[in-house]
Amino acid sequence: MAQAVEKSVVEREVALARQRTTRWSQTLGPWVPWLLIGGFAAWSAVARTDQFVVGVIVGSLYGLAAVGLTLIYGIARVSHFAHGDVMMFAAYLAFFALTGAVVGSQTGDVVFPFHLGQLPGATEPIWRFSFGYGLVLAILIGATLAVPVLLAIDRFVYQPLLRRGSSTAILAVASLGVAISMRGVMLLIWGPTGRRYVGGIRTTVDIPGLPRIVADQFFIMLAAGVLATAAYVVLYRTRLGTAMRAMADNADLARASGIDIAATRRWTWVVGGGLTAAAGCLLALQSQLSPELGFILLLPIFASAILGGIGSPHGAFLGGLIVGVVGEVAVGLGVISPGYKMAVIFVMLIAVILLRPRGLLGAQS
Amino acid sequence: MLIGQFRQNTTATRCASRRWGLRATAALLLLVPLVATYAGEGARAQDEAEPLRIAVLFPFTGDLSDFGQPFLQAAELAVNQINEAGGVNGQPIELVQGDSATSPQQAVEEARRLIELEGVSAIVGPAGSGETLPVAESVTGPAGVLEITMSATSPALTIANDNDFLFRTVISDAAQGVVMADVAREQGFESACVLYVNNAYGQGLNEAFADRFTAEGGTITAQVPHEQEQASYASEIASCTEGDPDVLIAAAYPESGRVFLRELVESGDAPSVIFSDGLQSPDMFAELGWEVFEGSYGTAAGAPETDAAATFEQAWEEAYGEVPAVPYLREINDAIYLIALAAEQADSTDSAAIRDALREVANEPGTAVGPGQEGWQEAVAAIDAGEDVNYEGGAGSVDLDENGDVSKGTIIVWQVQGEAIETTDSREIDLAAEDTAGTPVAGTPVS
Amino acid sequence: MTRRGNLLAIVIVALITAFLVGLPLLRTGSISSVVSFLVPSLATMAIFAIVCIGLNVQWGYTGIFNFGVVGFFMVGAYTAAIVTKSPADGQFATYIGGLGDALAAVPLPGAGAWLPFLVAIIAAAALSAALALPLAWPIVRLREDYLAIALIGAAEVLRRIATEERWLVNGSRGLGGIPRPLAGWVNADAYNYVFLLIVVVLLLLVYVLVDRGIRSPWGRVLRAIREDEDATAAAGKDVVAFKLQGFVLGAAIMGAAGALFAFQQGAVSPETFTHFFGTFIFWAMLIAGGSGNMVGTIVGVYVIWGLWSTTLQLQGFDLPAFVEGRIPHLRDTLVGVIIVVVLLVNPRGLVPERARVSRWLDRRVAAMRRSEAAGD
Amino acid sequence: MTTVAIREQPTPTAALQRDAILEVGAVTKAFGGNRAVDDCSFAVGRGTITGLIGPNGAGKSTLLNIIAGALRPDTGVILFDGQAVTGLRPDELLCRGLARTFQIPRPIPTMTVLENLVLAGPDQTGERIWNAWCRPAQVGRQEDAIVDQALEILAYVNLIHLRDAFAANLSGGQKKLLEFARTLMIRPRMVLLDEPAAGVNRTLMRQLAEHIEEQCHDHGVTFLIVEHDMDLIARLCDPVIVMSQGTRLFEGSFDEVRQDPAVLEAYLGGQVK
Repeated sequence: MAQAVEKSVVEREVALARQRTTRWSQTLGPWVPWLLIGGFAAWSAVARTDQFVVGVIVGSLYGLAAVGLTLIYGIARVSHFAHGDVMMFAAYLAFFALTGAVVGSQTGDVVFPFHLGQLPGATEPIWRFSFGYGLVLAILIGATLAVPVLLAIDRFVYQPLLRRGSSTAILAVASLGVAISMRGVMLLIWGPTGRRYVGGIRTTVDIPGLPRIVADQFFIMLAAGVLATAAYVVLYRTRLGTAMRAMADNADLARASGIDIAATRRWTWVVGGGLTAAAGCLLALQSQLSPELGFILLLPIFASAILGGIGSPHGAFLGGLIVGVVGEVAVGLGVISPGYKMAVIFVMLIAVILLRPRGLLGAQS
Repeated sequence: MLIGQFRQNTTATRCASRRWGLRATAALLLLVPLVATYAGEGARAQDEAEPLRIAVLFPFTGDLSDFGQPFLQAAELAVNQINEAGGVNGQPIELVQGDSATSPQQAVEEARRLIELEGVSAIVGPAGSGETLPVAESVTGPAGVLEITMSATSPALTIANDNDFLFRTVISDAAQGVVMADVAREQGFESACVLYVNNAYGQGLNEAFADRFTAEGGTITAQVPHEQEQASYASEIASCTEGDPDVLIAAAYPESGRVFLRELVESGDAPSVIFSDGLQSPDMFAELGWEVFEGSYGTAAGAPETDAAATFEQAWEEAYGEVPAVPYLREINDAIYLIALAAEQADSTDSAAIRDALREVANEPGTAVGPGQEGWQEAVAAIDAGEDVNYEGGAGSVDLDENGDVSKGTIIVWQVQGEAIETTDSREIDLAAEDTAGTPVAGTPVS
Repeated sequence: MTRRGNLLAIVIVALITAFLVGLPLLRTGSISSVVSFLVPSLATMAIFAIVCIGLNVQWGYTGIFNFGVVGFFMVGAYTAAIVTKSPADGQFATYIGGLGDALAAVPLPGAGAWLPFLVAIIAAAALSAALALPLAWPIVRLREDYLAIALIGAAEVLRRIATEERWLVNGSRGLGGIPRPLAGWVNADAYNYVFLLIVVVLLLLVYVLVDRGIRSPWGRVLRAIREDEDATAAAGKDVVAFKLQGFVLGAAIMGAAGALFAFQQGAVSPETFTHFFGTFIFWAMLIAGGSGNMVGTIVGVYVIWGLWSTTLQLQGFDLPAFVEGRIPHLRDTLVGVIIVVVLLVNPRGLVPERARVSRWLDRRVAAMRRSEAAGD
Repeated sequence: MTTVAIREQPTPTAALQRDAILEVGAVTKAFGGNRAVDDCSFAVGRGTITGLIGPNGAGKSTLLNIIAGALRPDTGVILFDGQAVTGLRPDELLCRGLARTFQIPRPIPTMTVLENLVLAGPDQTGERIWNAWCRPAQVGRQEDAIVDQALEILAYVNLIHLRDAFAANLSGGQKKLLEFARTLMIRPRMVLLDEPAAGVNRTLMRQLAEHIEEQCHDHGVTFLIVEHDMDLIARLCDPVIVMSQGTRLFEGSFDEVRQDPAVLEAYLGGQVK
């Protein structure tokens, strides 16, 4: 008798299982987050234009850095807790390239004799930007100099640990050590005081119907857009990108199909690190250079990468935009204190981790 | 424990004995300091012939590191003047440096080092209320060492658990907030918003300003705290200016001021700004562009128009050139003089004795004496003659009440004029007499 | 291997001791001032050792990746403050709690000197644990790096709350005037020694409790989870429940340490509890000393904090201006470098973990070995 | 009730007729778009040694992981001894007497062989920390009993000489044996073995096979064995279930399996592919 009852349980389950494929929630379900996000974006773009614009600018930089993070995580297998400090470090390298300044004493900078600021017309503002071509060069140099530093760190810290079969956690602790050291080096060389590339009030541009936008912010958005597109092209339109994605999917399989693992890993650091470094320089242009900022950036960047889905570059960029906009708009509403901006981002992070751990665009694992 | 011992002795005897040897060595090494205590001699001698040692605990690194060097110059100025004029109890003062690193934890460790290892009788500093409070409560108070802070303005220090060893030569934030409100009303501003740094300093200013401003009939549209390290302050500014206030009160430090003032101006329809003393930074204005804030007002704890203030300024100019627009230099100078005078009066370098004499030399009655070499010589002569002295310092009359606070002080009003910060007004405030608080006393513009 | 490791540990400990004692001795020439300088330092070390034991339970034994130590440490400190203080008078301070007077009035012998503090430490541990449980509940089964970033975020939010919420803990002004345990019973000169004694007794208590826990079947499951969660589950253990227990116990220990820290400092404010001071330092101590080993943890605290203290000593000497103005930065850099170097060179730390820990099993195995040896 | 889109499928009723200890009903599990297990149903008779074979990628290991509670099925139901156990955690299944081994053996590497077994002891009082603090004597007594049991099992599987060796230092076959021994610690009613013969030398394998038979015949333990080694299957298993492309293809004795054209096709097809 009991046997019969149990049998009917099985059969009901079987029937239900076969029915379930046609439930509406399965067809509509995936669209719900997108509807929510799109609705929020549209609403905030109209009702909270100021905060929306700032959110997009800051968010695009979070996004760039998150693309770097997600590549480094997916391919180089490092949970990179030094990411924010790498951003700031690159920004300081660009600062050094531009002004040649390092702190010599407590009272003033020692200025390195050769720097880009000396080039003729390098600091003459272009268009309505506050900076000249010197800064653009400096950012390129800063990003270029940061990459070998990252490669060295990978070569001498992360790779030996990976070879030893260390866990994710050990690598994360190591990257924390790297972060602390980098922060210390920045403090040693440039001191704790905040710096900026160019002083003064920046020119704004008035576009009817939009809030006043600082001309520099156009540059930041443009540069972020160009870099994100370039990253997309590299990842999806080149052999290198194919190799990188293959390695992110399955390193063993990639090795078996003849991909040069070591070279791909190096290129990952070049591409991911370069994006991160550029994001750092642009962020410093938007606000300021400060050694302390690095650690503060960590939460929004990780939130962006996780929101977009770890391993998904375009997801990470989108995640950055969402984190930036939501953070700014939420505190701009005046309901909660601006001090809770990080709390808003934290709540988003937790919500994503719990409700959709693979992120918006991440592959299901 | 017994089980572990048992196992090791029985199972791996050879190995265990070696390990025990190592452990014994480790234990011995750890015992060294303890054993040494009993072998060592007694307490540090508080010899009368010892020179007076004063420590400065300033932020040479960390968030407020910009201030460290000028602060040290102010302290050195006073020490040099006193030493050239004969020193304290016939001995030159020794100045010891400590770095608070703008961190409460390090300030505590440093204070302990200065007291126990450097054997100082008094500490001047640290700069922030967040550091001063733990230092007073856990180090100087229990150890019975005099601590005078020149810049910790939080009202909470008044009731600190300090065994009456904590004093300050600076007036509480309340005074500046009151003057800021007065200035705002005098300029005809009806409504104001406050953008303040979220620490004891900003909070105190915000409260004092808001109370006074509303009492005088103004409207507060928003009170927005901000954090020091932020990529952007757009949302803070937006929340602050949402109610279209006539004036924005900026109570902050240059670190964040640089960023949010720029964003404020760039946002377009910015209201007028009144700055707190933390933003009295020529560097910051130079970077933002002087012309942007031309004519804007600010306040700061400042020098009264007294001989003492003039003496300080003159001495500074002789020693280092122009007096920088850095706050609290006079307060540091006064703190050193007070300690020296009290030590002279007590004829001792013992901290408690100095503390006991401190109010005698700072408050009325007594012959008024001031800073500077001559001032010191007069004071020493008066003390030797058995007279009471009353120190009148560069920052004010520095009368210490029963809590170790000064209630009378001078707040200056400054204005951005051309490429400089000019003092336009100076007002004396007596917080003890509430009804007279903020009455302009010296209403005539200086400079 | 172990012998060499032990030797290295002893040499480093000896070096640190030499610096800790030698530098001040060189400076003052007076042993008694050196001692009175070192006694509070030792108390600080003991407090940090308690925190690190908590972190060791989480990371060293359970493998939970807590980058938010400062959150629990801070919650403990603030809890202790609002339990032991008198009620807020609203003049300069607003906060909830303020049970000190009520507890002191309890009719027990000398209640004022010890009862509020005992209650405070228990409350600090309990609140810290109570916060850890709902926080860890959803995320403890996640990937470890998600957990780490989530805990960084949580600690940041707790710091923000402490800064923003004035009704709760007086906001950014912090809380001063925290009373000290047994302060009424001894005179001020001897107090530092008494406090050291209190802290060391608590350290021993925590040590014994955790040691007993870890050397029991409970600890065996935790270590198994650290090595391989799936295999532990296949051995019939509820992995999530054990991880939660490890995490919550660790958080409670950190909270208790926070309470002691509040008593020692006498004042707490949000600016004390930075990520650097409140989290990274403890990680450096744990990694340097050897995670998964209680003695190693304490050695790590001694070495790193000794180094920290020593760098401060250097300021008493004449150094080039460039170096002098950068000592704290040099020290911060050193902390980071130590973490990396230890992980690379000797990932097990100065005092490596002991292979087997169960005390009952140890005894049985020893007995069997003995009988085997006798049989041969 | 309207039934929608029921595909043609061999009904599981035939299998369910017998006295089954484990029933798998319409289990589906997809990774991304790839259905590793696709509407699979079968039953394992009580007291049998059932083989589960199939070409690579047939979903055998995934199914085993689902049964053992390591993975949660997308749809479907699993009954153990007549009770639904779908989605239960491995430790909850262990309580009910369902143990498993791993394809690549996973003893705790930093623990000794003995410790690995003692760890698996069920219902340990000392696993509650307050007992460890407050009732050490009771914990100690129980620990002694568990150690005795572990020693007994070690002797039984001939690993006693490796009692104090670290699990990390064992050979692959010894690790498999250790895992098998671990399942015995809970006195299981059913054991899932994931490729017990892979990488194991002949001697050890023979030994293992003997143990399996002995446990089955003398103690009534049911075994479900995923295996590629046909010798072992031939020797031990009856019946044998063949899986292909995520679902049950065939069930019968080993001889029947060997002669079934569909099975041959699946294997050859799998190999060609």
